[in-house]
Amino acid sequence: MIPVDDYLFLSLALFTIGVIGVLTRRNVIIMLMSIELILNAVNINLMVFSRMWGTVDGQVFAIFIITDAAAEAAVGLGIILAFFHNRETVLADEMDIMKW
Amino acid sequence: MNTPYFLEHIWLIPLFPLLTAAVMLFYGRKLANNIVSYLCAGSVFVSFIFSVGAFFQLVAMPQGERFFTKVLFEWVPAVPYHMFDGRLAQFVAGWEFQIDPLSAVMILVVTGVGFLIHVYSTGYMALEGGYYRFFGYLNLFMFAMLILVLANNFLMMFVGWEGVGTCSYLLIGFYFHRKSASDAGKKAFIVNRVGDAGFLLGIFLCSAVLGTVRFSDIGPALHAGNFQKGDPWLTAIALLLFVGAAGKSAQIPLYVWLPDAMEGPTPVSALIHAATMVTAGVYMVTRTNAIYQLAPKAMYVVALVGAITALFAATIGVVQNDIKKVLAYSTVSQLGYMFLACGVGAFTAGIFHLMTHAFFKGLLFLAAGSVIHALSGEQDMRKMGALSKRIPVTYWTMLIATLAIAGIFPFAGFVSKDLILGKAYEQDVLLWAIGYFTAGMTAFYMFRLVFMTFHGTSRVDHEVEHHIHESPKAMLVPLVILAGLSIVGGLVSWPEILGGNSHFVHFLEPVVGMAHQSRIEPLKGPSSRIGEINLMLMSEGLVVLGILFAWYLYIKRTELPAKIAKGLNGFYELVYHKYYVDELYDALFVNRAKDLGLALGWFDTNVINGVGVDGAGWLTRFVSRASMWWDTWIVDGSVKLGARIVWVLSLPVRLIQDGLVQSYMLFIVIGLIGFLGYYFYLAHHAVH
Amino acid sequence: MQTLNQALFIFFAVLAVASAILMVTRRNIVHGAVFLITTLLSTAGIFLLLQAEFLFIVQVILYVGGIMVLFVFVIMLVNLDVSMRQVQFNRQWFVAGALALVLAGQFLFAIWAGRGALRLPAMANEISPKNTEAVADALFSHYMLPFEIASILLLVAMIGAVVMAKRRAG
Amino acid sequence: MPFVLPVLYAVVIVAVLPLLAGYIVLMERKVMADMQARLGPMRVGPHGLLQPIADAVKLLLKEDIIPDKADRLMFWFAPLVSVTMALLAYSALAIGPAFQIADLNIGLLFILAISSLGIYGIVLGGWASNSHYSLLGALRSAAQLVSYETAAGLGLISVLLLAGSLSMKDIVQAQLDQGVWFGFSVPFGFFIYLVGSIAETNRAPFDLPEAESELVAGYMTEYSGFRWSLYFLAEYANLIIVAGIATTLFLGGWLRPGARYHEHIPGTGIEWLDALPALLTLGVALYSLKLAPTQPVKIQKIVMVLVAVLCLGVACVLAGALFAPPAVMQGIHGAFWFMAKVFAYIYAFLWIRFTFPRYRFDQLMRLGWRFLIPLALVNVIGVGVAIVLRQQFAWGPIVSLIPTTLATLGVAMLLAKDDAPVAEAQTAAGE
Repeated sequence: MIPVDDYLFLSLALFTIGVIGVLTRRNVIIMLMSIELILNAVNINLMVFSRMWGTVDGQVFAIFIITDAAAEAAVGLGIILAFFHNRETVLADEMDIMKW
Repeated sequence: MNTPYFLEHIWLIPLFPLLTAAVMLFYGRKLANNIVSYLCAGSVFVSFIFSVGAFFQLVAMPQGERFFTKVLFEWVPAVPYHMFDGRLAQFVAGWEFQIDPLSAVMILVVTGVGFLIHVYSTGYMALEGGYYRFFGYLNLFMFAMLILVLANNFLMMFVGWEGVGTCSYLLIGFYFHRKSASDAGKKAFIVNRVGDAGFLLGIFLCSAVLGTVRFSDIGPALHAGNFQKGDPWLTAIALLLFVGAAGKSAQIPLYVWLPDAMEGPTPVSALIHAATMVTAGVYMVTRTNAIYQLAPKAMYVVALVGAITALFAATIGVVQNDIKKVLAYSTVSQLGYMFLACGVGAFTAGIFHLMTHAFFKGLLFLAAGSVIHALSGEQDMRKMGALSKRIPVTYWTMLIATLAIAGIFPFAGFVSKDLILGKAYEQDVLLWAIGYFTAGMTAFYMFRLVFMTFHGTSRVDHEVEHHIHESPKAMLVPLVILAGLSIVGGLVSWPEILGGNSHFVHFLEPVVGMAHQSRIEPLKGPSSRIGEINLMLMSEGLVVLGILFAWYLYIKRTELPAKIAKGLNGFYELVYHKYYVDELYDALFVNRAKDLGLALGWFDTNVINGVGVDGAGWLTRFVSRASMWWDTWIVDGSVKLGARIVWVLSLPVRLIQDGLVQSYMLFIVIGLIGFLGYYFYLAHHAVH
Repeated sequence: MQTLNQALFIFFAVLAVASAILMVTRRNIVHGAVFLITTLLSTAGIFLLLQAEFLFIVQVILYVGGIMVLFVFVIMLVNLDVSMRQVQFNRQWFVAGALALVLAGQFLFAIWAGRGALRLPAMANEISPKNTEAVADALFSHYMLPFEIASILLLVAMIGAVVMAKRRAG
Repeated sequence: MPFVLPVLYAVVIVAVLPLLAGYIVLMERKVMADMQARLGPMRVGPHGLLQPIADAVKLLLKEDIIPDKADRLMFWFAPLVSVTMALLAYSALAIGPAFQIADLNIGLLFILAISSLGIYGIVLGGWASNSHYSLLGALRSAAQLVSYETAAGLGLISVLLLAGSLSMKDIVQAQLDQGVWFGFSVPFGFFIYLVGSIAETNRAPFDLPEAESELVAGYMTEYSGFRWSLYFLAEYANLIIVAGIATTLFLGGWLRPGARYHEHIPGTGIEWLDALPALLTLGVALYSLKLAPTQPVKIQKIVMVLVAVLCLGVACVLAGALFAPPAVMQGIHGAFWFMAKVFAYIYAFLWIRFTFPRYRFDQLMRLGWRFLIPLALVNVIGVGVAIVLRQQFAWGPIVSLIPTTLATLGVAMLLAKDDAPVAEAQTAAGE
């Protein structure tokens, strides 16, 4: 019988890796992928808790999260493509037109 | 009891033409000509069938209550108001169809003659542009006219009244690209407005005095309000209504539009400006005879106007050279006859003459149209002559019609006209004399027309000469039918004296019979049979004299007319120019109206535009300049000041904000760590 | 059975974490994508262990079969060789890593503090056949409104993506 | 040991599948030859019966080239992905009431998910070989798969609504209970899935990823020898998979036409259709016996006789099954019917392939997005309505679906009509 903690540790590991990826990698695509990673960590938590309480609510939320991930991927990648068409780069620290 | 089908569905009669009219005016452009003609003529024929059915079912009813109304829906709901005498009344106007002998006769005439003229038009208009448009208008007219004669109250009648006016306007101006035509249309329309104004006032006064606009309530209302004979209110109503009638039926002084109306296509002249619409006035007067019979003065005015119009128009007709103009003036004069009849209280005679007149005058116009058709558009009688051999059918039918209108025994015109003259003689010898003389002139100028057109030597232009041709069957058949009617039309009311029993008059009695209930003595027959016979013989004699005179002038000694014209030059000029009435009206009204328009225009440009609009514009510009200054220096200034301040204060923040997503995320993480740490701190303390 | 589950969990967990690390560290984005796929698949396996078959399928179809395909697409559309030769980590990488680890430590502390408190109920031997229906019921009865909103979100995202990906004329 | 049987099936499938694929290739070549009035392979074995084996040997002996600039890891990895996913999908396929590795309660979704993973094999392979043809082919095929999965999935949903279950077994059972194959009650679902599946397996007329004339062999350009044969195997495995799905969902799975398995007592009440399989195989056996002497070479004669013996054996099994207990009988016959339907479906594929010209890529996309998907949506809605009708008014399973079918037909015509001018315009614009 597996205690919940193992799952939590797993998701924590994935979450941390995702955070590091988002914060440190220059490549925007990899940043996005790391975000997916984070979302997955969240999903694991939802799964395990819904299993713990014996209800499916967690799974429903997971579905919503996946939906959101899909939307985010579509829009984000669209932005990346457009940006790449204009600026010939996918590096995050060259996208600095967000200031003032 | 189950009401007879045709009476129950009386409202269908106007509906058929309306439908086809709608189809024509909306989709007609796409339809082929023959389809158009079948649709339109067909619809009129159907309503003719319905009319016949209704007529017979009405006759089937017992003599006394030959009356039927059908309310389609309540149009103007009951509105209470005070009449002049203070009584409270309801103003109700339903969309209500009524049929009684009078309406029955009218719808028969309208649909019957209308149908014939439709058929005729299919031939006559075959080569004209706007075929569908023409028939659309024509059917619209049929609809309006039927509404007019089937209405059971003034309002609904007024709808029809205006409808026919509009259609006549549209049809007179059918060749709108010709200025004269469109002008004629406008003239007709405007002159009619004058009459309609009187008519409207009459309606208002009627509802104010009698408290009703329903025809079938007028009689009882007169009872209830026991009005004395010659009551001034009633006289006023009658006169106002007569103004309307005069406008519609081209009586002095509002007759001027009818001659010009001849600009329209000939079938139109036949249908609208001879057979049906122009007689609407007569119909209306007859319809409201109950009022008239209580207003002898008004009656006398009607009679006088009618008589004078008759004579006046006849004199003009004598000298006209345009074949349609002659017919037009003769129409005016015949209408004068009818009003004369109404004026002397012989309403039935008036209606009877209306019917016969519809036959032969319609026929005359159609025949004239056929002649014009044959001469490819020529209307001037001086360019005609000796056509009797070339277009025999037209000739014979036209001759019959002429005999009828001249009142030769035993044609339709004879009966009706002598009926009128007989009644006139009883009332007032003077009126009779005028009518009598007019009859002679009528005979004269009508035969002048026939002779100039068909006899003598041909004065036709050469290029026209060699393609004179008899008109197509579609045009000839109606001619023949109408000719037949013009012959036997009189028989329906053959005077007793000649061994007949005037059915028609008796049939109409109940309508004017309201006179019986109201307190004036019924019309008594001619004083003595001898008198009547004498009158007939006298008129016949005069008529024959007129014909002979015409023959003498225009066949025997053709140079004479010019001589005579030269002989009494001034007078001839006067008559030839229609007594300069048009010029007089121009001087009196038209130009004054134009002046008024110019004055108003000047006022508009100089006062309204100059002072009002431009002034306002200048003011606005000035104000806006001021506010602009305020904007730039005060409003913007303050905003800029604020911006500057913020810019200064935000220096340190801008150093952190480097626009890199990841550094922002870094700050998020820092915040997260902070929160978590604070949370743990709290938790820690919660434990202890 | 028990041990089997244990083994499976460990297998999936290790696979997930390992490939996640590789994903973040790889220089070649395509490899990164592949490793992420591996992570997602093993996560799906863990869902299966947690008796969420439907979510397992959703994870595989949507995430692996849909979203990641998109990623691979874009990766192939953008030019790789350049970005492969550039520096992979940005200037703040050290600070960021440190802070991330601090955050992880805080969470770790939290979980460690409450370890053993929560346990899963005994696992049924065969997967319950009702999972899909249960999810559907919850989704379409109790979570109807959020569901609709999510669908609208997807619609908006789709339109946005189309608009952005569309080639500007001229 | 509950999972002995599944493991056995798995082994059988893995062992038999390559052979099957080879023989489908043979079938393909034969059918093509037939349609082109040729004989097709005749040399290797009688009527080329041994051709597949020869091909396999050739492929295995070929040199295995890895391009210089290729990404070795991915290049090695991609084909494995393809073939693995293709084989994995079989674990949920129910070949008969008995022959199934695992009766998942989400069987259909499982198959879809797994086969949708096959795309990675193609994309990665195309990318890894670092060649423009390959990359373009890969992207095309990926786009194509993504687009047509949607349509095909929607086509399947109509059936799921009717069956009310995702498990292959239950779906077949539902068809048995409702007494009609869903292919007949929702023809449009079937049609949509047919087109969708052709596109998903990258077969003509949708074989753009490997359109020889445009990009040599698409994502497989740089592959050769064993890896290439893996792709090949994966492709044909997928072919069988989609055929299996279609058979299960639309053609009644292992049910024999007009099946009434409820009241079957062994040895009695055998309807002649039950006897049909045995008779067929017997006929084949006799025919091949008759052909045997006419073969030119001795070895061919021998092989022909072997074939005859094989068929005879199968015939005996099928006949014997009639007298076995129902379970066994249904198992064996079910397998027979299932395979028969699968091959019929594949035959339809081949037929279409040799009949239709190849689509242009934009036409392909338009067909997918502007025609199939709207149609599929309408169809799904219609099926929902039909189900309501069935529940509310107790209409029959066929009758309730007739209005749906008609409505969908109307919509199809509408779409086709208003799509035509657009197609013209875009073709004119060369878009």
